[in-house]
Amino acid sequence: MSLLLFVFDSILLLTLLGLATAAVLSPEPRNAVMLFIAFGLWLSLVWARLGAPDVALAEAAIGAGIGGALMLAAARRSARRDNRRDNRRDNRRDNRRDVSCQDAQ
Amino acid sequence: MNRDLSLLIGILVSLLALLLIWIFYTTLAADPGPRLAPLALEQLPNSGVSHPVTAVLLNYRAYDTLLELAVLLAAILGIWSLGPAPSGFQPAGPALTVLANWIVPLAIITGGYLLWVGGHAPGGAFQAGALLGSAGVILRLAGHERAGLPNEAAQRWLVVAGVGLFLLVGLLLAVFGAGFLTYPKASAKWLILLIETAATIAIGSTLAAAYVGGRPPLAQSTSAASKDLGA
Amino acid sequence: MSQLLSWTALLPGAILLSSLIPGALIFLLKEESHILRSLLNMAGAIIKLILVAVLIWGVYLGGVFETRITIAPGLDLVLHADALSVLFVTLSTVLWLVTTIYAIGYLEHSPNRSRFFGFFSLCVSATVGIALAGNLLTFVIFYEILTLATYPLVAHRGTPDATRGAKIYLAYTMAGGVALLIGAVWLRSLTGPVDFVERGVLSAMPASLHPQLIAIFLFLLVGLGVKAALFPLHGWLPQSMVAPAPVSSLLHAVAVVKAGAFGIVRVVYDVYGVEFASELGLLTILGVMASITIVYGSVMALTQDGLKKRLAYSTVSQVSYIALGASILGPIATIGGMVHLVHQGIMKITLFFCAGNYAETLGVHKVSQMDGVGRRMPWTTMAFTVGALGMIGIPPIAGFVSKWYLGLGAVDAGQYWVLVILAASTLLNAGYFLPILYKAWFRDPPDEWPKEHLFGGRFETMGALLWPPVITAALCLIAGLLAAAPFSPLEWATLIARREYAP
Amino acid sequence: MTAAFLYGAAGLLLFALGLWSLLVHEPLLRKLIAFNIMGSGVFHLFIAVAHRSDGSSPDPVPHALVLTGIVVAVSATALALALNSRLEEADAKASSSKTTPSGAPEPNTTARTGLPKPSSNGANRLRWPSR
Amino acid sequence: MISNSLVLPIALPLLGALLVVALPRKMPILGALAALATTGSGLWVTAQTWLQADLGVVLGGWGLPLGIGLAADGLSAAFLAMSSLVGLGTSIYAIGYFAGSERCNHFWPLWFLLWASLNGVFLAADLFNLYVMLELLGLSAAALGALTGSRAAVEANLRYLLVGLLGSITYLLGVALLYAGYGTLDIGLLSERIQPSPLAAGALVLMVVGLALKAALFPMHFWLPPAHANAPAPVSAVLSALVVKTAFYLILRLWLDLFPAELSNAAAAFVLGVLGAGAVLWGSWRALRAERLKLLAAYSTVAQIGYLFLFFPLIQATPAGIARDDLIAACVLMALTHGFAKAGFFLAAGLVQQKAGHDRIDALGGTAQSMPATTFSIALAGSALIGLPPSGSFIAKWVMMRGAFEAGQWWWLIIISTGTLLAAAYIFRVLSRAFGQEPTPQCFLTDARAEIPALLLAFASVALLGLAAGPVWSLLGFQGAPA
Repeated sequence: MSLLLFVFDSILLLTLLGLATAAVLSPEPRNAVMLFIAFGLWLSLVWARLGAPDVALAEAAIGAGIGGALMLAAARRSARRDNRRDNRRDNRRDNRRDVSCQDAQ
Repeated sequence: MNRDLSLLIGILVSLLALLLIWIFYTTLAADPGPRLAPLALEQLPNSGVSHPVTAVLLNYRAYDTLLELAVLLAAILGIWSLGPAPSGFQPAGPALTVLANWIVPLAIITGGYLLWVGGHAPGGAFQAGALLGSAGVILRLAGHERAGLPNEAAQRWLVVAGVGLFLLVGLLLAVFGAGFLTYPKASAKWLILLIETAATIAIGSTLAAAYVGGRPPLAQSTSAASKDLGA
Repeated sequence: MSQLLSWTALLPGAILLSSLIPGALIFLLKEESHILRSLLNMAGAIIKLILVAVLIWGVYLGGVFETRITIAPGLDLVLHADALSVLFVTLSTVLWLVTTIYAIGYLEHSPNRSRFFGFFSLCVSATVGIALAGNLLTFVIFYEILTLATYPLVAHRGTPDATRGAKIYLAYTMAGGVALLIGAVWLRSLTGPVDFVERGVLSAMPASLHPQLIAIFLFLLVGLGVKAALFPLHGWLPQSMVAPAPVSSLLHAVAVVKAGAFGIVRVVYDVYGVEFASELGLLTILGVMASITIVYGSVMALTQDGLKKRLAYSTVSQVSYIALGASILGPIATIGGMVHLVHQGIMKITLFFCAGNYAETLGVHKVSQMDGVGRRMPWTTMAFTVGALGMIGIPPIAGFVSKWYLGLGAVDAGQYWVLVILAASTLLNAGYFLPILYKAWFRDPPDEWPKEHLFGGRFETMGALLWPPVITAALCLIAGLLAAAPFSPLEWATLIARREYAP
Repeated sequence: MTAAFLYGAAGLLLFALGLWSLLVHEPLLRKLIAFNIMGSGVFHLFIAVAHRSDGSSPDPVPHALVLTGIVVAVSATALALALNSRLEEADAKASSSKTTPSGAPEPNTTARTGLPKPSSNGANRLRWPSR
Repeated sequence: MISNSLVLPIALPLLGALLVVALPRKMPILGALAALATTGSGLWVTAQTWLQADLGVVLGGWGLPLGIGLAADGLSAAFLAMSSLVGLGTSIYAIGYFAGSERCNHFWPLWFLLWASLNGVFLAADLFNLYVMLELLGLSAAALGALTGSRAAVEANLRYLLVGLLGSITYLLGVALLYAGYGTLDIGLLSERIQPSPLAAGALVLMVVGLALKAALFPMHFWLPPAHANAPAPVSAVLSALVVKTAFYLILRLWLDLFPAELSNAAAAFVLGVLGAGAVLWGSWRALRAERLKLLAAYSTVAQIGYLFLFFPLIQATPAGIARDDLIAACVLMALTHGFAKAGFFLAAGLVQQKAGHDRIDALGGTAQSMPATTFSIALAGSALIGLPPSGSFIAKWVMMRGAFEAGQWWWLIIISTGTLLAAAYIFRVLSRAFGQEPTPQCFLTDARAEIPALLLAFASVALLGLAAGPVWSLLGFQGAPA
């Protein structure tokens, strides 16, 4: 096994594992999905290297593409729900403050 | 998730990984044999297609692909059974609309090309279907309520087309031909192409409908000009 | 399948079905179709009586009657009629007919009668199944079905304490069922399919297995002892007196309790063989438990004010006479035990019928309320007296015959302590029956009864309630007086004993 | 140290990483990412096994299997996301309808299962019932 | 023609699903027709296997290593018959249950996909094909379970979907390792090539753990009770009676056919036995304390699955011969009886819930007494679940206890006895409600179309399998011990 090929393979795999670990560890959902899409694309690259072009194409199109899009939409929807609930909690806290100061007068 | 429990699970899982890697090592050391490759390539001439993966996918293990389309159907039926689609995204700004006008037809043409090229080069129903699906996603992002899909009744036929045609071909061959999904050598190529076209349309519409994420509004509300998929 | 067509193979099955099919049909009947329901009941009872008569004649002539169904390879459902099973089948069939008449009268306006009579027929089918069982598997199957079928009857009234009584009944019988199952499977794994054969199957087993056989006997004894109401396992019987009178009379005096005693007799005589059992010392265990139960039952009966509770404890002690008879090595004691199976049945059912009459007609539930009951209801109390005296063992009535043979058997086997037990229990019986009789006949009745219910008509209560106890009381007298007649219970018991002991 | 083994080992490591994350992280989206990574790991193993270092064309059968696997994985993810959005809708409706200012969803039942106790952050917590 | 008959039990429900999706207006008629056709084809395959020899076909005509094989031997024919009959009963029940409600046009397509995958798993002979079938099963079952749309149902089924996916992926990893090592995916070929090696052991552990997760074996059962209790009645009947059985069937298939005896050794069997024992005790205990009827039935499923796994150490300890055949046949008999009984129990529980509006056990008195046919089918099904004599599970327990004695592993008896007593406790806790003082029901059947299927299914588990269990032995090709 030529040294150059081995170095290339190991870089390829290390990046792959790095992307996967990053996708798994990031707490913020949207970042995680972005990293997951990157992981999917990189994985299709690795599979192209292993001589599986149509599987690579499928992974890029379906795995990273459609799967990623679905997750991104879900992440955005839940994020939107969070800040809708946060500002609902804020304005509820505001009018509670108004009520309290009215009693105070 | 307190720290030490996740650490403990981490250690256990990494032990499992090392064990699996050792097993994998002993397996490869034993006989890195060619497995089914020579047999599949030798049967290629009378499978009706020249690309080995498409031959395996649509001829040798056609039954798997039929079931996999059924899995897709199950997923979309599950999504539809959960209720109406959540509200769509806000209508797209000018840049996205222009982009969509270019990208969507391009994706559809590439999908068609991929479908055709699958017979002799990497490509085929799934990749083509994925592209059509992504065209639907882009339309949905650009504000189109039903991601370019027709009304509810038509969507039901679209989603069912892939498995339906595949099954009908299989049953007809079972009754008249040599057996369930046993293509006669002469017409194998055309049968496979027919099945792949239906599968592409089905996969495309299913993925787009999945992205919409809910039951399409009933027939009477087709007010918006339904830009059909092929436009 | 051809052997099934010969009528000797069909008869046992037909006897079983003659109560199973009417039962199934009754379940589906509408509540208000009373006539059809009573018709079905009576038809089933009469057909069964005729079939049993034919069976008695066939077995007396030495014919072999066996229905064998293979429910799974290696597991056969066998209905085999031998002398012992005929004794129990006759008893349960005759008394089922009488009790059906009584039940139809007793439950005149009560709710859920389709359900009641459905399960009632199911119970009798299970009892007949137990009687006719040809191997241990069939016995266990029908033994458990009996539990299933009697639970709804005990809980029939739906009152909280009925449900509680049923729950206790279920706990005991389920635990007993599991113990019996373990014993039966253990035996099956040691010896292969266990068919009931006169003089027992296990005598040829190698000595190394003897400790296991003793352990198996203990498991079987616990399983059967629950239903036979042996001392520590009898708790359910007094509690299930909440059931309506026909249930407590037929089931808790005849069917369920006898199933346990009959099972003990089967195991001792037809599985182990009585000689082999005494060799292993099993008879002494059985004898001790039976004796304790006899004395304990009688002592507890003294303290009970409720009439049905007192009769229940008396049943606990009387049933153990059968076990006592089985535990004494010798044909005469065996005859005593066997014949008591029948006599105790007829006597106890008379007493429960009368108790039911008092409750239904006068609202009398407690012994203390029974002053002057004789004057108000002379016929019923006359029947009660015959039953009570029989229980004590006064000569002309059937009870005396079985106690006499038990005593003779004990003397013959040299076990004199049994005489002490018999004497003590006779005194205790007198202790709790004579005061009732004295109160009933010689005290003057209260000015008005707790809940009097005038039925009109010439007699003291409804015909259907009055005649059954009178008939069974007459049976007690006939069984006592004509003991030596050809087809009397005593003669039949001698026939069984002759076949059980090696010539 | 053939290429097949190197890639196969990477596949197994991906599987382990996904398994760890699935067991440890509570929000559904992270569980789905973990599940997809596990799936990719197994598919990667298939492709590594199919690859033949002596330059001849790789074995097409695992490629077809992986194609089917990818589509199955996506459909499962789509269904899971749809179920989860219904769950969030129900939670959002429940918390907005509550008049109490706290608005916090009802206390979680501690999960005594092998799976961890739900963490505090993130809206779409998946409560594991007490067994 | 014989080879095609194997495909019909899978193709017909799939066709039914397509028709029902495409033509939603004529849903009930199409549903009934497709259900009858599927049942007919399933029973036709069982009859062929029983009368003639085992069936086998390789689809596509490419011969074994390349093509996918379908096989129907005694074991799969028995389970296929169960899935056909329970499926038919549930379909008839569902026509009434979903009549008029808008949810019904979502039930039928998913139900037929589920039915196709059930028959597919029982007939498959290719490991990767089994993976796709298990996925189809998991997805359609999760989607069906969430049909009620309530929050609890959606959450329970989301968890069920995730656990199912984890199980399938682990199973797939096992398949990948086997393919890496032996180069084929067909069970028949693999069983010839496989030798005891770390690879085979690793693959066995992975596949069995994956399938045990889907079969809700004891420590991994937490997802089952909420998923089965919150699903609509016909769905929970199918989930408990059939879906959980497929995973058990696969473990039994791998244990008996695929993996050599050295691998499926005493230690592995003992682990399965202990987990089964845990399931029996924990499931029964939780069932006893469940407040809701359907939750009780779900925990009872966990317990009954435990009984099935108790068979493994016994089968492993008994040398090949009549005794071992009896144990395998008894294991299949218990699986079938539980299938029929649990389906009958859930259908009846669904009726009670529909009539009473809730299914809290303590407040069920009035309803139970007013519907004698439903309570009777609960009683019949309950006696089969406990294992009381007239039922098939009594015969299975009898053979199992005999096997335990002969194998000298008497400790399983304690588990079986405790399990039986606990089962009696929780079943009669429900039945005692039917003996209250409510008004007497006027006639036996209150709603014939719904009650007849439940009654027949429960009756089948008691009388049919209880008094005529011989066909199970002959179907599996065992001639059984002499009487």
